[in-house]
Amino acid sequence: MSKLNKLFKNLKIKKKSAFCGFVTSGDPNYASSKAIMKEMTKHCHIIEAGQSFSTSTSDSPIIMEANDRAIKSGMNMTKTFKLIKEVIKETNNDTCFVIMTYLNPIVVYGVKKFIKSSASIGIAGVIIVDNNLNSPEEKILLNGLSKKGIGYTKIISPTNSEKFIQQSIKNTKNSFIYITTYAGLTGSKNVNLNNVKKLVYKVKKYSKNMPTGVGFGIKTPKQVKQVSKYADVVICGSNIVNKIKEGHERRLSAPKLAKFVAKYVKQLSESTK
Amino acid sequence: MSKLNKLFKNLKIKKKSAFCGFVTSGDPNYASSKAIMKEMTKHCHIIEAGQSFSTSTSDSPIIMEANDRAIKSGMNMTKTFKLIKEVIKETNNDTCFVIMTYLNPIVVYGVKKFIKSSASIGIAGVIIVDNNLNSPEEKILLNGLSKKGIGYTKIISPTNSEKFIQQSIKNTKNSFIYITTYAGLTGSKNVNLNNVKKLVYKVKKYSKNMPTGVGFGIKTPKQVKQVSKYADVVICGSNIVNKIKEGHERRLSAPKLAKFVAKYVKQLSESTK
Amino acid sequence: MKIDPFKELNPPTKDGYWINKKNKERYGGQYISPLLVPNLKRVQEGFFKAIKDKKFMKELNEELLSFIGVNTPIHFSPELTKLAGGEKKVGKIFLKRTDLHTNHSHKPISAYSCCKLAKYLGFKKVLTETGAFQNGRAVASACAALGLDLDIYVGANDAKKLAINKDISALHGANIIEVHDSTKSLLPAMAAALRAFQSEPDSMYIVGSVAGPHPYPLMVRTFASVIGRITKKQFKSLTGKDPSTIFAVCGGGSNLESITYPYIKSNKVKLYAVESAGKGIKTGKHGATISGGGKMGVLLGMRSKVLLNGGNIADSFTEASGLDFSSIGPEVAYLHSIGRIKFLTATDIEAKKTFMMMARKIGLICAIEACYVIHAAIREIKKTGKPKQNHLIHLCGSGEPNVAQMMEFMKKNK
Amino acid sequence: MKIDPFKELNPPTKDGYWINKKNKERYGGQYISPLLVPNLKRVQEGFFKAIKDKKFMKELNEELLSFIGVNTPIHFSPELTKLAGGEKKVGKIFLKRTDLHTNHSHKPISAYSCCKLAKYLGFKKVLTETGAFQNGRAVASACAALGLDLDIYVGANDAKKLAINKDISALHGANIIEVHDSTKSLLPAMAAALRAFQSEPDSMYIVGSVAGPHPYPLMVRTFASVIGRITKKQFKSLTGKDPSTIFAVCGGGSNLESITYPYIKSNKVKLYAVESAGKGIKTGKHGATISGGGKMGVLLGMRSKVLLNGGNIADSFTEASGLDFSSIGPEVAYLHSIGRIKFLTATDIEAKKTFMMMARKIGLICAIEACYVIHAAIREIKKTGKPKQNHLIHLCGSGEPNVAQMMEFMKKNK
Ligand SMILES: Cc1ncc(COP(=O)(O)O)c(C=O)c1O
Ligand SMILES: Cc1ncc(COP(=O)(O)O)c(C=O)c1O
Repeated sequence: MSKLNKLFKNLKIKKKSAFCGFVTSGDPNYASSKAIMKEMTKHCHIIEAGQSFSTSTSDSPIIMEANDRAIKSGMNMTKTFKLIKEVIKETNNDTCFVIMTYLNPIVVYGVKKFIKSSASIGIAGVIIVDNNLNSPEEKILLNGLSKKGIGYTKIISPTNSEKFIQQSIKNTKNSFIYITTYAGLTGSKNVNLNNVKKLVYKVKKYSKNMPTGVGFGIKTPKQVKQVSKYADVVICGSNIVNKIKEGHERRLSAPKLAKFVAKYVKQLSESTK
Repeated sequence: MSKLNKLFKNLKIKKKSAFCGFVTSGDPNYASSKAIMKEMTKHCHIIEAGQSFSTSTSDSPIIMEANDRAIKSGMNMTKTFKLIKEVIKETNNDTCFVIMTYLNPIVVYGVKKFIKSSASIGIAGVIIVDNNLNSPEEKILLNGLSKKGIGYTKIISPTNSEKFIQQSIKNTKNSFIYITTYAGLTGSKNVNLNNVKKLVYKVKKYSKNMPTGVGFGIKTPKQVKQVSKYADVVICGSNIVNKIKEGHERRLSAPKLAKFVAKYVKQLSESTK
Repeated sequence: MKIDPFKELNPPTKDGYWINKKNKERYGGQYISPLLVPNLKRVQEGFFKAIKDKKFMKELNEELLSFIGVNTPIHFSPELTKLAGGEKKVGKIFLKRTDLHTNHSHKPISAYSCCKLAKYLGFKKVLTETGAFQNGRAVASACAALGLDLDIYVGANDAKKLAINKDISALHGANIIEVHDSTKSLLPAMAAALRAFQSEPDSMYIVGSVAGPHPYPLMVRTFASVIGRITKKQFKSLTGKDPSTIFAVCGGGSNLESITYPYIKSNKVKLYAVESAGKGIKTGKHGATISGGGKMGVLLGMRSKVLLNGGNIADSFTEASGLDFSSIGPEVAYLHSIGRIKFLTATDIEAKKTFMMMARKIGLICAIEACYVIHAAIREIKKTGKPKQNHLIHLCGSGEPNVAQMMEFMKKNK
Repeated sequence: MKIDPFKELNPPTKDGYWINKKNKERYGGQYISPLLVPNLKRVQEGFFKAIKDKKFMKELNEELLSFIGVNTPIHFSPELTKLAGGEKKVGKIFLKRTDLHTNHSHKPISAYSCCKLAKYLGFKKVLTETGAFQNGRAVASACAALGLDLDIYVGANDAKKLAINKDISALHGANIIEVHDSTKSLLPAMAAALRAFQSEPDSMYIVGSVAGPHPYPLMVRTFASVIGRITKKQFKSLTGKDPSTIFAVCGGGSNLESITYPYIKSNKVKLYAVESAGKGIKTGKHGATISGGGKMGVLLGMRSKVLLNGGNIADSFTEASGLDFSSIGPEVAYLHSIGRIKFLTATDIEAKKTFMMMARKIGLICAIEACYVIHAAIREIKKTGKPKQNHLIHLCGSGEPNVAQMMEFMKKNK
């Protein structure tokens, strides 16, 4: 059974939702990022690690800045794999690592090599923001990753059509489907609970057992609590990244920065139902 | 007999050429200009007084600057008449005053009024640089001035056609015809003696008794001497105007400026044959 | 696309006068120093020879079409029509897109044609003057294309101003000569160019408007009338008839004559010229020779209406450098005197507001000069337009040279 | 003048791919966040509906003719012909005068057409990006004309540069948004505009070249091909046949596709694209995606050739801001991969020298972008041209925006 499926099975028994924290891999630099992720594993069921792409077409300004910091500090796909590998080795808990990225870094790294590296390191899942449902790359990645038991997540939003949602459910394997609370950029608007409810019910209608992850704009413990009533995974990103920025600007050392961020993550995580 | 004709008759008897000095009327201002002209009457048979026109299409930069000085000091046609009238009154010698100007100042002053004023003051002749041989204004001015015995001078240059020269001779009445030593602006090139010879002979061929004035670029006593071998009138302008500028810039008082300029004019004048 | 041959509809006398038969007033002529007579004769004879030379005219027309791009469109503007009161009330408003020429105004047509003539007559060099480098740029481009040298005379004060067309003239290889006489502006620059012509008989002088001694006013309007000849044909094929009214701005009068000339005998077509009222006619700070009470004078070789200051020429004033001229072409003055062309005005501030309106509502960056005519035309059409009429406004140039000036205006008026 | 209807000669798959049959490589597609899918669907369906809507197309064509002025001339240049070796050796050289459009480049055609589509589809606002404000100005003008609001995204570094087209965009009323991401240049500005599209589904995104996710590359070349359709007709009537060669500069590829598209199935017509070699391909400082060894990547929603720097996009470098792009339109990359379009390059210094040559010898102020193609074309024609051939160079813009840069060059090289 894949890592994510195992997680969802356990949580189902406990009737609990999972908490997923997003960070940009290598933000603000390799050492600090590693410390942050290690610390976060204590509070997150899932860590979504963003592999930066400078020409991202979907990230909020907050994440764009994190991408800039990571790229400037020399991050790339190879280093991201190395970083996650080290974190997994050194923490030895069940936290699932999901790589979030764009297609170009994967194409340049090599699609086959990407699947192989993900598998050998123990990546739990992959989200590729700009991979089209019908693209030839979609089929290769979906099949390749699934064969290795790695999760593949598609994103849907309130403005997507029924057909698109059904297809996205089909292409989501060994993982949760990612529901955005609104159509827009991460962290740019306010959570619309109504949207969340509607989309979660819609997904469950088409696929009773598909775990649902909900993200975009979830910033407060209260919001986490509300969303976790409907969602199997609550995803927080922008505000965690903002904490990293804040601590980095205050020139905190890697361990201190990690603690500073983890404290906030803990608050969020503990609010899940 | 007109003033200029009387002058030429007298000089013919003496076998001498006339000397004509050009100044811009009111340059650098009314008082100095009056003093200069008064002083110049001692050395010039003819004084050509330019009535400034800011949009002159034929003057050299040196004369353009003199025009600017005169206009700035408030000169206009009325004041030019007043100035010449006072000079004539206060000097009481035979110097002939010729007004050199463009058509616009005359048109604005009023053509008839211009003729009347010229006559009443005792102007000896008029040169209108831009009056076309065939213009309606030409006929009126030529006839009107001739009736009052005031001379009317046309200008010809080495590039003019035979026909144009003949017509210019016809339109020159009670005065000398003005021959330029080259085609160009006053004071801009070097005297071409060959041109002078040719044109003087040509004029004499068509009209044996037409007095010839020669001007443009005559700057040194030597040139005056050479030109006066052929011409009935030798006309110097730019360098006299330059002396006025020099004295004015040295802030000479009106009487001193007049003496300074006249000293140079005397040198030139004495070089006529 | 073929350009209709030129037809002489309003010949001057052989001395270059247009004569008002009623009051016998004469406009035009050739008031110049005798030293310039041979030069002008060469130009005059050459011009009459050239326009009868089929090969010359064929080549010229081809080059005007493919190099200058004279076959510009006529644009129906629903927005301007609406602004003037709506089609049902006042008819339709059209724009002749002269802004789409190479070098972006009407000037390049006569500039190129005159330079072509200069080359035809064996001149190796051209002399011209400029105020805001509209004419300077147009002649510089033509001289580069035709392999002629060029001296551009410009008033020292004008030369100091930053101007994209000045730089472009320099890029074309023109030699720029600053004139320090008098007001150091357009008028002394014109005089200086004419004086240079007197000193350099082997160069040909070219004037930037329908002004100067005979044959310049005649020559410039004859060449420039290509715009009107094309317009006449286009407008007929677009609407089935001639326009009811034509509006053009008027500094010297070249863009006015360029579009109206072929219509001057078509008495059903009302012709309007728009002058710059500057800060307002009453303030005395304006560039409106006709509407501002100019008198007959003799200037730059021509007899015409002039803004006078005693025996000298009064300074004109307007923020549109292309309209900053204290006189007007003699044929235009004549056509006004016989009542054929009506004169209107617009102030600088009205023109600037119109520039913003055109940029915001029509999507066009118009030469500030063109904004005077657009403003006055809409005002006039609002007042006198009738249903089913078609009104034609000459959009005589594009507004790149005015961008800095207009950015300031926009910032102040936010 | 009538514009020939568009014929689809090279359809992509329904997912927007052009597929090289030999090596199975795909170009194009729609690689975007799922959140953008509905927006793109609305544009895509709207586009296919609009180009089949006769009323829409008739109106559009009329406005392209009278507002943009697409019926620009083709100019035979004896001087360029001579420079390339003479008519007897290499045939004749012609210039397509796209510089004579409103806003002075090819960009206004697709900008206006896309804005017209936006209005047709009920959008009230447009989003676009720009580097040197060529596209910004073109879209700003169109939005003003059509009454649409506009946000222009521009890299903060680009926004700092003095640019007449930036000021003109502001005069048109555009809202200019500075992008501080990444290199603060065109690429992040494009990404930012796409991201804004995701946040503002009621606005329509418009791209400045034949790039971006499906249907943008298809849509832009379809609209822009008006230039080629008119050219094809004009060239036939001018010379009796198709040109032997066509040369166009290539940044993203819109001006290249705009003129070559109608000829892609006419195999006798050789098609050339010219990229900027910047300081020289070998220095690595260039903007030549194809000639500089770009690899397949996925960028801004499309699969195409890209200059890469690891998993990120490498900075391109060239002094021609219109060519400063690290990728190339997918259809162009496809046409190159099947050998239909040949690629050449010219360096920045060669382009600047060509600018001066054009200003001095031809009398035209060309967009610096156009000077790369003129240089490379003359070099190629010199080498391979044959008697009786006709060569067509796309003069894709006029050079007002380059004047300051070229004045410096002139002063340094005196
Ligand atoms: C665009 C434009 N329109 C009009 C004018 C006025 O000239 P004219 O009255 O001769 O047409 C100028 C002169 O520079 C100009 O540049
Ligand atoms: C005049 C001009 N030519 C060419 C280009 C390059 O664009 P493309 O390669 O899409 O034609 C640009 C882009 O701004 C441009 O302004």
